[in-house]
Amino acid sequence: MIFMYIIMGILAISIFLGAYRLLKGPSASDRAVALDALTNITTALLVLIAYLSERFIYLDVALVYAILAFVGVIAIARYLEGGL
Amino acid sequence: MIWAIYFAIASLLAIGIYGVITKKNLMKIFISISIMETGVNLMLIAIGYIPGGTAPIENGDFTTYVDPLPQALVLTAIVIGVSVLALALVMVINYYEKNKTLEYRRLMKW
Amino acid sequence: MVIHPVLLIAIPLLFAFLMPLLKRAKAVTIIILLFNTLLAILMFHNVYNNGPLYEIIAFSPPIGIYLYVDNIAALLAVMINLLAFINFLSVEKVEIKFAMLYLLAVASSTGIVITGDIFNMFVFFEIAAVSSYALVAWKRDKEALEGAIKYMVLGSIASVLMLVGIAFLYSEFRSLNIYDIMNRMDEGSVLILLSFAFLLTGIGVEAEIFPLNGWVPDAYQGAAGSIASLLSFGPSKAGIYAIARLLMIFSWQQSYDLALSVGIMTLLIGELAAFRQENVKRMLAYSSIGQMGLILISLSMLDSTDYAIIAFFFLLVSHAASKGALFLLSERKGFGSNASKYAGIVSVMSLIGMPPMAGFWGKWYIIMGAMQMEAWWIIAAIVFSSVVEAAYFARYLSTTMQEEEHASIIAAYPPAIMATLTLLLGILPFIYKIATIGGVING
Amino acid sequence: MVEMVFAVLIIAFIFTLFIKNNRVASIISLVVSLFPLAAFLDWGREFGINLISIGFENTMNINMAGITLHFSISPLAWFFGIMLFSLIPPILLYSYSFFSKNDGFYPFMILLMVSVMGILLSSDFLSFFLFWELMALGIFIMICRNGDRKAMVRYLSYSVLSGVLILAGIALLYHMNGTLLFAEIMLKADFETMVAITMLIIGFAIKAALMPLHTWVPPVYSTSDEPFVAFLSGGLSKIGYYGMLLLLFAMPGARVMEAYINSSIATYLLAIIGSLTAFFATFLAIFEDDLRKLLAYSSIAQLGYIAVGIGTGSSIAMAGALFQAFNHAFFKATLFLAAGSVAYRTGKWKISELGGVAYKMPLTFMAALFAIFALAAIPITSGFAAKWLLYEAAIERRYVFIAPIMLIAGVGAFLYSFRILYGVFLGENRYPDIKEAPKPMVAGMFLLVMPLIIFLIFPGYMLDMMDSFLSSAGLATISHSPYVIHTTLGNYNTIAVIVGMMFAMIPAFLIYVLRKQHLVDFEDNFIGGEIPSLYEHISMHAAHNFYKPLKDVVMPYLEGGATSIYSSLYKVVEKIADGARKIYDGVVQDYAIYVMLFLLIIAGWLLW
Amino acid sequence: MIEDILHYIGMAFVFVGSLFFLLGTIGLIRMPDLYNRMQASTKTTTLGVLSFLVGVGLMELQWMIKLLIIALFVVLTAPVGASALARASYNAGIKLWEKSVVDKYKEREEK
Amino acid sequence: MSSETKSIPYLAVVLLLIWLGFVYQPGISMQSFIQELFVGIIVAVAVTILTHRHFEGLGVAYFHPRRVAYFIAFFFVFLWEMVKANLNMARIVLSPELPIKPGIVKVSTSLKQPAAKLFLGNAITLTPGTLTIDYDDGGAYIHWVEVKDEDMGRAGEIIKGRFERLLRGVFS
Amino acid sequence: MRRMAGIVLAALLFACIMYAFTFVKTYDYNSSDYYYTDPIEGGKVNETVTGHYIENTKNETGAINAVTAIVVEYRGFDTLGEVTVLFTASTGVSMLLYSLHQRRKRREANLILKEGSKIVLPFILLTGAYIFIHGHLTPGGGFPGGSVIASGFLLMMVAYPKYFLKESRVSITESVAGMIFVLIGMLGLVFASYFLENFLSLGDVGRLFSAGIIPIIYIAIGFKVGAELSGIMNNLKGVEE
Ligand code: NA
Ligand code: NA
Repeated sequence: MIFMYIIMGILAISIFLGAYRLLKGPSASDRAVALDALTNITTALLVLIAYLSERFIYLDVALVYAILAFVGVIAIARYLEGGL
Repeated sequence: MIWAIYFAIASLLAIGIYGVITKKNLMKIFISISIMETGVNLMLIAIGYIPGGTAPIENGDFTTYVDPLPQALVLTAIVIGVSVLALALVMVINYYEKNKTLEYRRLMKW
Repeated sequence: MVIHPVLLIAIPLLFAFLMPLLKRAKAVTIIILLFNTLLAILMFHNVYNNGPLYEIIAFSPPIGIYLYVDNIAALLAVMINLLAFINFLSVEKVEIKFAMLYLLAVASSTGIVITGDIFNMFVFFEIAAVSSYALVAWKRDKEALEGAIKYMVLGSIASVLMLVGIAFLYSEFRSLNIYDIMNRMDEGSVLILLSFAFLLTGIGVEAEIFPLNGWVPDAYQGAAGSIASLLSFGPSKAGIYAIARLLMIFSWQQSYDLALSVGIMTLLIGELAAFRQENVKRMLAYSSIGQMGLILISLSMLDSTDYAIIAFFFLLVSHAASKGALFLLSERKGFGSNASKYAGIVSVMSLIGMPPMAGFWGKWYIIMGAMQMEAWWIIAAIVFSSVVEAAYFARYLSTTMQEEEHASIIAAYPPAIMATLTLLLGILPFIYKIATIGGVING
Repeated sequence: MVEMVFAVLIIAFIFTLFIKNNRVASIISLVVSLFPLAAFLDWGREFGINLISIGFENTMNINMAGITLHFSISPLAWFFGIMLFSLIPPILLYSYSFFSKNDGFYPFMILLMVSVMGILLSSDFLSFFLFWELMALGIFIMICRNGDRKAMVRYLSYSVLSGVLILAGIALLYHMNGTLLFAEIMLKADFETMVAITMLIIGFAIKAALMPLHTWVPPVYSTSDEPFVAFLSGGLSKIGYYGMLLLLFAMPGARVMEAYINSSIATYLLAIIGSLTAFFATFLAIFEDDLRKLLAYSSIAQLGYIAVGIGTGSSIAMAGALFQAFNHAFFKATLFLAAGSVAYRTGKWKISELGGVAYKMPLTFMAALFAIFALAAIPITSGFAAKWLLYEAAIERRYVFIAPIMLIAGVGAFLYSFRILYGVFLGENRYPDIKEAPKPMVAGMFLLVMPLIIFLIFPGYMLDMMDSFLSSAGLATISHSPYVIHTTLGNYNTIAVIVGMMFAMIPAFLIYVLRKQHLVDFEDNFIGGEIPSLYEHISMHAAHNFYKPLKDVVMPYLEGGATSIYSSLYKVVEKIADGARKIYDGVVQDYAIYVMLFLLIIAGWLLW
Repeated sequence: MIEDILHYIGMAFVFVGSLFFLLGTIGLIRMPDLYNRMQASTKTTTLGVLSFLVGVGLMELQWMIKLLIIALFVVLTAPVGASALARASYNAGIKLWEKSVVDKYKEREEK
Repeated sequence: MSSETKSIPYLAVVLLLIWLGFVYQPGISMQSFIQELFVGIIVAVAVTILTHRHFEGLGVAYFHPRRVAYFIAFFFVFLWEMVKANLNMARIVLSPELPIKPGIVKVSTSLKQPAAKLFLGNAITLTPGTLTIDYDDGGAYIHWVEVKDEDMGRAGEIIKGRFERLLRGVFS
Repeated sequence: MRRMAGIVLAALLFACIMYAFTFVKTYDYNSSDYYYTDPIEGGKVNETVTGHYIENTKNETGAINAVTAIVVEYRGFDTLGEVTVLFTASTGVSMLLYSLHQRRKRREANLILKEGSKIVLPFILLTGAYIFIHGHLTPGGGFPGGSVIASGFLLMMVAYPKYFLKESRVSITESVAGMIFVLIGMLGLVFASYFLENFLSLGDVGRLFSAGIIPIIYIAIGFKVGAELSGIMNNLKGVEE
């Protein structure tokens, strides 16, 4: 269990660092990059939650999240370069 | 723990209403409303939360589930929020086309 | 004969979904609305003879949702569908999407009225609101957009507040069924009180009560005549009925006092604002606000006098029909034809409260009720607002009478039919029977 | 049978709505208007006056589930019915030529007949009110036909104020008595009854154009069609007094009321208001250049006398009031129709633009002349009898304030009558090319003059008609024979009066015969040392600024009158309204603020 | 027995994965310009996810298939996202770090 | 039937396999599995019908053992490179003086098929230190944290490593 | 001024909500405090609403997922309304964009994105289908499934400036799916006694083919939501030239 706390602690620090970049920017692209990194971390976090609650079906949440996050990042990217 | 969530809910609602009242950019107004919606969705979840409960999907081992009803309500509320946001977006696009600005201006005189 | 109120909602939804495939939007919509009107009338007949009607959906309440139709709800269903039908006749060029949105607005307004579940009511409110936003913006010009956006901002805030109210209510009762909650309601705990405040504010935006009705003038001004008309007899009336239900749930003296003071403010401010208004639709919108205040006053007397419910009914119906007619007429500068003149005068007279139009009975019973309660300020407010109302409506008539802008037959007759309805509601005997819930009114 | 009359009228109403041809519509409505008249004449036997015998039922109940409307005839209603319904046929006859097409005049005249009949026959407050408002609606639609904004706004505002006050009064009476039937309502001398009565009387006073509630009258009278104004002024304005009489003298508890009337200042107040109305309106009429407005003010003034009669409350006063009402109905209708005829031919309304019409329209002039005599209460007319009764009542009661004021107003009436006579009909012959009014119009006017002549000679018949009302109201009847009225102060003998006043006719006759000598030089046309300016020289007219010196003295006091009080009140309301309108400033963020404020305030209030 | 071993290996993977997250986000903070941040963060975190997913799969063997599918998806999409974002930023006018040695892309733009 | 069109059934098969991966869950019964398989076939075919046109022109040919072998080789090489490069990146990020020398270089490629280019680009991107920004006719533009050589050919050798050769095998 | 008002009102709202939360009681769905009364029959019933869901979802609806059971069965009417809201919004969007012809130049995406999205698209669609088909067994359902499908199309639209969905196909999908939902509700009225009542056999709980009408409705919702969201995006993108 201690192991899991450690993992969660690391994830929390990572999320904190990512969030810092997300809020600080300075450019919109920086925020997008931070967001991209954060979505990866969040996907992992969702899997971790599924593992901790021992619910196999929660993995679907992570799957859907990964898809939506990807499309979201792409949409942001295309918006930034005027492709929308 | 639950108080952190309560705090987040109240903050989201307050931030949202602050945004609606003070922002001039229409898009920001609607984003503020979305923030409020997020707050209220979270509120529904928080109210349905039962300490130690997990998702109300039967798998034999668990005896405590959280209240499933608010979750169903939140599902509905989210979809409604998205719908309204989509429509708002279109309205704003149209508004922009007509007025060439996203700044909210009063056009009608009384 | 078994009546299924759920069809009032399901059939329009089905055909709204199917409209893009069916193509013949106008014919389909007219048939559906007519069918719904007949169904509503049958339903009313049934309710009137056999008492309130329940329709369980999927599971019996409060586990599932159910529809609960009493006298007034049935009447409102008839009113909304009938007026929607008449109003739709006036639309000359029907686009498919317009017809879809129209049907959805009508079905959801009916849904608000007949549902017995608070969250379901919220969902119907959202359908009504979203379709109204789109319909208000229908003309796609600057005014329409501005009106729609304002409506949208306030409507969205309202829906958030409504949800907060529902959340508090749910946390207290762990049930969403209106009648279950009503049965278990006793003293107002903090959460219940707050829930009432949030629900009242949220629904109040839709019901156009002061000061939540900032969107009203702009939306009505921006919308096409037939849409303004729809808004005035559809969602807004359903909203005020929802407030009636709210007062039934939270039936404390405090709530009624609140409704009374808000009602009087709404009445006075609406009428005064209309008094100085030159734009016709805007004036009519303010006047609607005033009328909503009057209706709210009648609701505030629900607990104290038997007249209140009758007054409520007459005010609601008369305002719906006559304001509908006036909004339709507002599409043109002047009345032109005799039918329109007739419609204009009868509708105005009903709003002012002249017999034998239905509006008169509203004011009559509200004054009777106020007398019974010995609430003089209500009468004073009504006297004052009536005179103000008369002044601006006379001004309105004097301009519209002079302008000769002729309309096509399609556009000319629906307002006249609505006006006739107002008149008939005032003079036909059976109406009293419907309205008189208890006992003989006159010595 | 009552049902039948109503049915005929309603059918005719619907029928005439769709007839475009003026003559057909006119004939239909003329025929139809005879039905209620016949019914009322028939009902005379109930009150000891057998004129015709048809056998109309005189009660009717309409049942609408839950609500019953009760109708029956009462002596008071009968008197007013005879008065109003005999006005209508001549007016309709007149209209036959007056209008060129049927654009709503006839159907709504018929609707007004329905409403009048309903008001008069109703014996409960609900039906009374329903028909009262139907009348208000009919009048409004008539005003709408000409679409004058000021007239419409003022009329409708006043009418709704009146309606709502009456409604509130009725509701209060109902609340106290639990019934709406006239026969069951007991008026008590308590505060609430007084509030109810006050509200009702204010409501009625608006229709009766009592000052200061009269300001709707001039714009309405001056912009509507003459035949309608003739009926409005001659007939419908009396319905307000019918209401007052009904309330004060025809309800159970009238004994209480009588005691109250004798002691309280409230009705004395009515008399004072009536006399002041007569006084001020007379002056306004004197200075008015628009013929129709002059007649409007004159109407207001003349109606004021009736209020004096009701307020005084003795049987002589009541007789005087009713007599005055009856006379006014006919002479004012005649005058409006005559004015209509003049305008029909000349197209002018300004007295300063008219003149010498009598030379080409002698018949119209004859009718108008007789009406003017009645108006000015020159003793050879029935108008004198009525006013004589009123003076006498005031003197008998020792109303030291009212009697002199009425006398001054009487002199004033003479002054403006003279202006009509001189400015319109006599003087410079400005319209040498016009013709006499069409025959139906002339016939209509002469039919209206007839009753004036009848009651000139037989004032006793008039008192006969009032007797049953007076006795039912608990007042003493006045002893009389057809020619003579006996009162405490002396006898009024028609024959003597007529013979005596024949001499007064001579100057009038001379004026008419020696008309050419009256084409005066403008230099002669000033009174009191006022030097006419050079501009006035050019368009000088015999009746121009006729009473200028008097006007200069009186007008400053009149100008601060009701109209300006109302307009400043109106300005205040406008300010408040602007404030209300500014709440809706169009800024959506502000609206959001309102929503939150509302939420938080009610939340706070509820939690308190 | 084998399961226990796999479990511990899984834990190691999970731990390494989370370290990669940490690494990536540190890079996100430390790197001087957008492109370098992207270099540091996007891909390190992607590897982190992969490692994490495989680790959990080893700890809970029956979940492995679905976790691998998720991993496959992430591997396929993460570079696409990064590439799209990089080009978008370039097109949106985000400059390279001033100490950058070469910019062939700019030369191509100028062509 | 072109080789492109022949790849369509493979799309369906791959989708079905993924589907089965989705629906597999601990303790699934045989009957359930058959139901899922049945539905999966329908879904896979439906999705294939909906999307196959996008696969034409992509250069994805049918499965040949040789190609699969190349792909597997590519995959492991890629994994190895990725881990290696990530460790390198860790060194850079964690070293206090931040030893970087960034820039955008151009790298030519002999790969023709769009899918091959995609895989190459992705592989390059995922190995930290390099990031594919864009392709044009001449080759790929790559952002490189430590530019070791600005020359197109030599830089390509360093960056592409073994990927290009393996991918050529996969997509030949 | 408005800023001040905003701060004050937001603070008050915050305080109000926090104050309210101090009164929120921990819910125990076995507690008699929350026993409901039957609105039709009247009288207290010895269970709570939530308790009923937890206890009876499986045998009453055949679904494992209580949320799904509530969304599709117990409160299916809400869901019909919810679908309608989305439908309404999508209709409104297409109506309002009907007049806007955006012909602005869009930058092409790079090869990696273009080809990448082609390859990812089938995977995303498959996932979407998986999610809404298994709504009664997993946390998924029609709405997330539909959103995933729509996100697939969104990806294509974003990657290709000229990629448009055929308006007619989207609209037909929407219509048919909506029709199926309502018709199933009505069949409940015909074959059982209530609108939306589950008139099919519940089957073996936990299998794919179980829970009667729930998967059918969820599939319809999935298609409908997918079509509607895609349609909204399609419309937001502009009008096909
Ligand atoms: Na990603
Ligand atoms: Na679900």
